[in-house]
Amino acid sequence: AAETIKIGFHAPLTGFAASDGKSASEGAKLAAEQINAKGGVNGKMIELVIYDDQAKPAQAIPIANKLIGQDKVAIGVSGSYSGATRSAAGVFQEAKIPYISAYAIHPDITRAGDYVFRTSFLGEVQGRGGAKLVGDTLGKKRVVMITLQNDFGKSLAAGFKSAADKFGITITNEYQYSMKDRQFGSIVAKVKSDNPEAIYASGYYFTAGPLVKQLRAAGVSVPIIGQEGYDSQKFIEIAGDAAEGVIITTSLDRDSDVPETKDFIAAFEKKAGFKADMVAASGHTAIMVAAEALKKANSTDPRAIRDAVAETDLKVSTGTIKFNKLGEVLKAVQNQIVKGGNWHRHSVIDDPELLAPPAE
Amino acid sequence: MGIYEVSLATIVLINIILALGLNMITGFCGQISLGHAAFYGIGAYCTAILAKAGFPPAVTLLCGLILAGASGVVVGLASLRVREDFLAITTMGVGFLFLGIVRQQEALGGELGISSIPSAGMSKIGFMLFVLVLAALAAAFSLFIKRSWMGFAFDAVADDEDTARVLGLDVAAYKLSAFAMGTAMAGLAGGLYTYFARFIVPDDFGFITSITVLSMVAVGGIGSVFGVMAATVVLTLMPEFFRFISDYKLLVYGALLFTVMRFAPGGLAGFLQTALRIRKARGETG
Amino acid sequence: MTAILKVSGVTVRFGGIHALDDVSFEVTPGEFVSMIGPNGAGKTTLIRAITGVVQPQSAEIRLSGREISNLPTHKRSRLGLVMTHQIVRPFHSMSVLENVIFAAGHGRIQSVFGAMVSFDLSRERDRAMKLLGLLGIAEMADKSVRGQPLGVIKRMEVARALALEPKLLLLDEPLAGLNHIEAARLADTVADINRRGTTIVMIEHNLGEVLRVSERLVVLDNGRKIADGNPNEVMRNPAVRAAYVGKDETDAAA
Amino acid sequence: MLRLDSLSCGYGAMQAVHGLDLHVAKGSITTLLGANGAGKSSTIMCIAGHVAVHSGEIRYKDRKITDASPMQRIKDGISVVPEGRRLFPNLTVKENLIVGGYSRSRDESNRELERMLSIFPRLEERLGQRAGSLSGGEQQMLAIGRALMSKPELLLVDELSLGLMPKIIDICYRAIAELNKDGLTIILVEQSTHRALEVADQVCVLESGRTVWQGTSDEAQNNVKMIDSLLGLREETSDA
Amino acid sequence: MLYLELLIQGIIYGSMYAIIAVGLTLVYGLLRILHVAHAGLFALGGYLGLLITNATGSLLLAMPLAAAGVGLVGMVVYRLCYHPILDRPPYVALIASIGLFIAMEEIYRLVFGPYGLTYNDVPLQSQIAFLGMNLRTAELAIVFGSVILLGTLSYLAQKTRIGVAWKATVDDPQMAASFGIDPLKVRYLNFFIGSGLAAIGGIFISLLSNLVEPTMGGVPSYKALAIIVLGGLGNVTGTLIASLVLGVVEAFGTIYIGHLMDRDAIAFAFLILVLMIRPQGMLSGR
Ligand SMILES: Nc1ncnc2c1ncn2[C@@H]1O[C@H](COP(=O)(O)OP(=O)(O)OP(=O)(O)O)[C@@H](O)[C@H]1O
Ligand SMILES: Nc1ncnc2c1ncn2[C@@H]1O[C@H](COP(=O)(O)OP(=O)(O)OP(=O)(O)O)[C@@H](O)[C@H]1O
Ligand SMILES: [Mg+2]
Ligand SMILES: [Mg+2]
Repeated sequence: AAETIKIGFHAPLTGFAASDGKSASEGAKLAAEQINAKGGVNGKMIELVIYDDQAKPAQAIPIANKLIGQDKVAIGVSGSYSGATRSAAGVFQEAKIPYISAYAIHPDITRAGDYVFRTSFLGEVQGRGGAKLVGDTLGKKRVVMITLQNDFGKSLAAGFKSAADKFGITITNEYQYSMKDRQFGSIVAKVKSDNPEAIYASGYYFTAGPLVKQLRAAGVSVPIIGQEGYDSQKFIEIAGDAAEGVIITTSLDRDSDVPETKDFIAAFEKKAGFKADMVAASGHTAIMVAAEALKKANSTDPRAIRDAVAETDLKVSTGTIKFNKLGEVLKAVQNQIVKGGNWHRHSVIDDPELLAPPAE
Repeated sequence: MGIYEVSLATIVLINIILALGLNMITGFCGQISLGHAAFYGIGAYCTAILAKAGFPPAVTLLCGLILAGASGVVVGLASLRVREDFLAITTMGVGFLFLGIVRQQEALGGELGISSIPSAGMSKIGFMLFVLVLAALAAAFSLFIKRSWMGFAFDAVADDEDTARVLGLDVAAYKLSAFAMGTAMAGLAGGLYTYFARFIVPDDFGFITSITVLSMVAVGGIGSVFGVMAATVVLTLMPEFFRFISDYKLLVYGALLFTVMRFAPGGLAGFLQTALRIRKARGETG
Repeated sequence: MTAILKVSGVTVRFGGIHALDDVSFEVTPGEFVSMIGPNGAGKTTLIRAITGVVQPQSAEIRLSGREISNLPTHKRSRLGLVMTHQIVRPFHSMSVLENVIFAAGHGRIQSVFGAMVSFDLSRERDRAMKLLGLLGIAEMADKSVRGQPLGVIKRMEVARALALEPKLLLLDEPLAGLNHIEAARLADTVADINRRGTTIVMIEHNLGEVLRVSERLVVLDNGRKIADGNPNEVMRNPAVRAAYVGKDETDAAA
Repeated sequence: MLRLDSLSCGYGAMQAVHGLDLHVAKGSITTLLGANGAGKSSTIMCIAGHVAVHSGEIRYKDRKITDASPMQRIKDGISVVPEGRRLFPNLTVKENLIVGGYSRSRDESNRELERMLSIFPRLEERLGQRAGSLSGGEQQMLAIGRALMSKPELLLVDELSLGLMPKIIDICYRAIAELNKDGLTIILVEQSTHRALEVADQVCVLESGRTVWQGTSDEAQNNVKMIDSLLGLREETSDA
Repeated sequence: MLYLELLIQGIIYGSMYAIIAVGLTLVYGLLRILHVAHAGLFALGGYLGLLITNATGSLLLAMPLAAAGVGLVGMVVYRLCYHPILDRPPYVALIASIGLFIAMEEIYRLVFGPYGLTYNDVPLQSQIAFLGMNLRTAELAIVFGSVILLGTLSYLAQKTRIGVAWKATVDDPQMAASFGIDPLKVRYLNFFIGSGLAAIGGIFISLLSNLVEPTMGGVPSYKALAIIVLGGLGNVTGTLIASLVLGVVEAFGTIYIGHLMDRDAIAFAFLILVLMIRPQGMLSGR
C-alpha cells in the first residue's frame, strides 16, 4: 500500500460514554474519508488509528503512549471526555507530539503545554454564553440551576454563575444530580415549588431527555436552557413533545448557510444513518484541523506540525477555527431551539469579550 | 523498552501492590472488601496534595500510606460489627461514600480532580524501577505474613471467627491489622499512581476499580501471592492485548472474567494446583 | 479452698424464653463436676455464658477470685477458661492436626506483632501430636477435617481445648456420638486429665459414664439449679428422677 | 423390603463402604453398629440417596432404586433422620415439621403434625422458635419428628439417642417400638449398644466399611464380648 | 405540600427499587449469591418491553411477554452460570456475575446500539391530578403494580407450603430433597420469578424516562445489593421496607444534602449508619 500519515484518535467506544464515542469516531472517520477522497494530504492518504479509552484517565495513558511509541502517529486527536483527554494530553506534551481535543471542556487540558489544542468551547465559556442567552436574549432573571455533577456540568455552572450578575440574573437555587440519574422526581417537585422564570440545566442528552420530560410532565412550563450536551436528535426523541422550545448553547448550527456545515450535516447522515450531533461535528472538525495542519507543515517534524496547527485558520462544520496563544479556539456560540421535532437556529452569541477563552 | 512498554510495566507493578493489599484483607483474613479503591484514592489524594505543596516523594508516599492505613483501621472497625455479605456491601458503601464526598470537595479539586502534579523526579524508566522495588517488597512482605503465625491466625479468622475467639484469639486485633496492612499497601499504590499519572480525578477510584482489584485477587486464587501477581499482570494487560478488537474489548473482558470463575473457580492458583495434582497422580500410577 | 470458678446469679433470656434464671454454683480447683439436666434446661447456655459467647442479662462470674464477666471471650480463654462445642465447630479448611496446632500456638498469637515474627511450629506440632495420641485419633492427624466422622471431630475438639492448657475445662457432651467403648475410653482420658490437675466441668447425658467418673453432680432444670452434690445422693433426689431419669437408669442408679 | 447387594459407596474417589450385603425384612428393626468412621452414616445416607453408589445395587420393595433421586425415595416411603440432624436452622419448628410432611397431602400432614406434638410436647412449646436456636436435645426430637411426618414405610435413623436425656430416650424407643408394631421397617444406627440390641431383630457390625459380623439380636446378646471388641477395634489400632 | 410531594416521589423511587430488589432477594435468599447480573436482566426487560410495545402498540401485552422472556433467560443464567459453582465461596459467584453483567451490557450495546432506544409513543403518560399534584399514570402504575406483585409474592413466601419449601431449600437443599422438595425446581422457579420482576422493573423505569440504554442496569447493579442488605438479606418484607425507606431518604437527600454528597453517597451513608446500629439489617433474615 501507498505510504500513509497516521492520526491517532481515542474515544470511549465502550462503557457508559459509548454513544458519544461512537458519534465522535463516526465524525472523525467521515473527515478522514472526505480528505482521502480528495487525494489525501500532500499525496499521502491519512490513516486513523482509533483506540477505545472507555473515558477512563487510567486507560488513556497507555493509549497515548502506544499511539506515540508504537504507532508513531504524526498528531493525536481526542474524541473523549475531559478526564481521559487530560491524562493523554500530558503524555503527548511530554513527547512533543501535537494533540487536539475535539470536545472535552476542562480548562487544564490546553495548559498541559504548547503542543495541546482544543477546537471546542471551554465549559466556562459556554456557561457564560448561557448566562447571556438567559438574562439578555430571553430576559429571564430568576433562574434555578440543575447541575450535572461532573466536570462538564460543574464548569458550565461556574461559567454561568460568573456571568450571572452581569445579566442581572439571580440564581434562586441550585440542585445537583449525577451522571447515572434518570429519575428526577424530587428535583422536579422542588423546582416546581421554587417557581423560577427559567431553568438552566446542564446534562447530556441521556440525562437531559428524561429531565426535561419529567419537568414538563409535572407542569413546569418555564423555558429550559441547555448546552451542547443536549445536542443530539436523541434528546428530542426521548423528551418527545416536552422538548419543544428547549434552547441550547452549542457549536453546530442546523440552519446554517455555511457550505462546510451544510455539507457535513448531509454527509454525516448519509454515512452514519442517523442525524449529526455536536459531538460528531466536533470529531469531524478536529480531524479536519489536524489534516490541514499536516498539509501545511508538509513535514514529519512534530515541531513544524505543531506550528502549523497553531496557525490554523479554517472554516469547518462548527465554525471558523483559530487558536489563541494557549491553544484555545475562539468562535461564536450557536443557540439552537427545538421546533417541530428538530433543532433550529434560535440566535447567535458573538461577543468576543464574553466568550474569550483564557490565554494562559 | 519503548515509552509504551514502560508505562504498561509501571501500571502493572502499581496494580500488583494494590492487589496484594486486598489479598491481605480478603485472601488472608477472609474479610471481603468491595471498597478497596477508596484507600487507593486516599493514598493518591494525600500524595497529590502534599506533592503539590512541595514535599518530596519519600514524604508524600509515606503519608499516603499511613493515612490510608489509618482509614483502613476505621473501616476495619466496621468489620467487627458486620460480617460476610453485610461487610461486602458496607465496604462497597465506603467506596461510594468516599467518592461522593471527594466529588463535592472543592479543596480536593472536586469533579475536576487534581492536575499538574509534580513528577517524582525520576525518568520514566527510573520510576518504573522504583515501583518494581516496592512491588517486590510488597510481595516479600505478603509471603512473610503468610508463612508466619499471623498468617495461621488469619486462616483461623477466615475459617470461623467465633471458634477462633473461643480458642483465645483476639479476632478484632487481627482483623484490624489485616485492614491496616492491606489498606496501607493500597495507599502506597495510590501514591505511586499519582506520580505516574500526575493527574487524578475521583472516577479513578470508583466502584469499577474496586471490582477490578477484587477480580485480580479472585482470578489469581484467593490467598495465593504468586497467583494474585500473575492475575494482576494478565488482567491489567488484557485490555491492551484486546485493543485491536476495540468494539468487543469489554465484552471479551467480561466474558473472560466470567469464564475463569465458571470453569476455574479456584482461580489461576487453584487451576495450576489441580493441574499439578493430576500430573502427580498420573506419575504415581504410571 | 477458694473456688476456681464462682458463678452467681446468671440469668439469660432469649426474647421471651428464660433459658437461665438466677443460677449460681462453684467449682473448687481439681474437681470433676458433671452437669446434667433435661434437654433445653440451659446447660449449654450456662457454659456459653461463662465463656462469654452468650451475653447474660445479669451474672457475676469469678475465675480464681477475679471478676471476668466483662472480659471478651478470648481473654477468658487466655486466663485458662476453655470450652468445647456441643455442636462441633472445627476449622474446616485445616487438617485435624492443624486445628490442634493452632490452639497449641495460643502463646504465639497473643500479640499481633509477636505472631508476625514467629514462624516455627515444630514445638506446637509435637504437642498437638501428643494430644491427638492421647485421644486416640493420631492416625487422622493429616486428614482434612471435612468428612471426618463425628466421633473424631468430637475428640479433636477436646484435644484442641487441651492444647490451650486450660485451668478449667468446660466440656459440652464430649461423649455424644461415641459408642459405649469409645465413650468409656474418652471418659477415662478426661478423668486422667483431671487427675493431672485440670479442673473439669462436663455436660453429659451418658449417665453411666457420668456416675462412673465424676465427683460431683449439678442438675439444671428449666433454667434453674435443682440439685448439686454427691452423684449418688443427687440421683436419689426425687425431683431429679422425675425430671430426668428414664426407666433404665433408674434401675442402674438404684 | 430392602436389599443391599454388595453395595459400595463413597465420596468422590474415597470409598467409605465396601461390598455391603444386607437384607431387611418388612416390619423388622435392623441395627448397624461400628466404631467411629466404620461407615454407618455413609450406609444410611446412601440408602437415602445422598451418597454416590460406586457399585452394587439397592432394591426396595423388589424394585431397583440404586439411581433413584432422594425425592423419589421419600415418595416411596423412605425417610431419614440424618447424622448431625440437619434441621433447617432458619425455619421455625413448625415449618420444619411441615417440610417433613411435604410429600404428603396438606390434610394428612396436618394430622401427622398433631400426632408428633403429642409425642414431643416440648416441641409444641417451641413451635415458633427458629430450629437453629433449639437446644441439642430439642433439635434431636425435631429431627425425629420431622422424619416421621412423611408417614414412612422405611425409617433410617442415624444416632437416635444422640444428645437426648435418658427420659426422652425412653420415649423415643417406646415410640419406635410402637411404630414398628404398626408395620414400620427401621434401620437404626446407635452408639448405645445395649439399647439397640434390645429392640433390634437383626444386627450388623461394620468395620472400615465392611461387614464383620451379622446375625440376629439374640445371637448378638450372646456374643456381647466379641461385639465389644469389634467396636473397640479402631482404638486399639490407633493406640498401637 | 412540598414535603408531601417529595414523600410521594420517594415512594415512587422506593417502589421501583422494591420491584428490582425483591427479585434479587429471592435469588440471594436461595443461593447466597450477590447476583449483580440481575441488573443486566433488568435492562433486558426494558429492551424487550420497549421493543414489544413498539411493535404491537400494547404495553399490556409487552409486560407479561417481557417478564416471561426475561424469566426464561434468568433460568438459563442460573443453569449455565451459577449452578456449577454453587459450592464455591461466594466471591466466586460474585466475580462471575460481574463478568456476566459487563458482557450483557456490551451485548446490548452491540445489538441495540449505544444511543439507547425510545418508545414510538410512550404509554401511560396522561396526567392525573392528585392532591394538587400532577402525577403521571405511569407513576401510579409503578406504585400500585409493585404493591400488588410484591404483596402476592410475600403472601406466597410466608403463608404457603411453597414458601416453606423455598425457605427449606435456602437452608439445606440436600435435606429439602430428602423430604420431597426438588431444589432444582425451586431454584428455576425462583430465577423465573426474580428475573421476571426485574424485567417489570426495567419496563417501569423506561416509562418514566422514555429511554432504554445498554448501561441502564448500572445503578440497580449495586443499589439493589445495598437494599437487600439493608432489608436483612433474604428477607422479602425487609427488602420492601428498605426499598421504600431508601427511596424516601434519597428523595429528600438529593434536595437537602445534595450539595454535600451525591445520591449514591447519601444512600450508602444511610446504609452504613443503619448497619452500624443494626448489623443484621433493618429486619434480620437469618
Ligand atoms: N438463641 C436462642 N434463641 C432462643 N432460644 C434459645 C436460644 N438458644 C437457646 N435457646 C433456648 O434456651 C433453652 C436452653 O438451651 P440450652 O442449649 O442451654 O439447653 P441444654 O441444657 O444445653 O439442652 P441439651 O441437653 O438439649 O443440649 C432451650 O429451650 C433453647 O431452645
Ligand atoms: N463428606 C465426606 N467426604 C469424604 N469422606 C467422608 C465424608 N463423610 C464421611 N467420610 C469418610 O467415610 C468414612 C465412613 O464415615 P461414616 O460417617 O460413615 O462413619 P460412621 O460409622 O457413621 O462414624 P461415626 O460413628 O463417627 O458417626 C470415614 O472414614 C469418613 O472419613
Ligand atoms: Mg446442650
Ligand atoms: Mg455416623
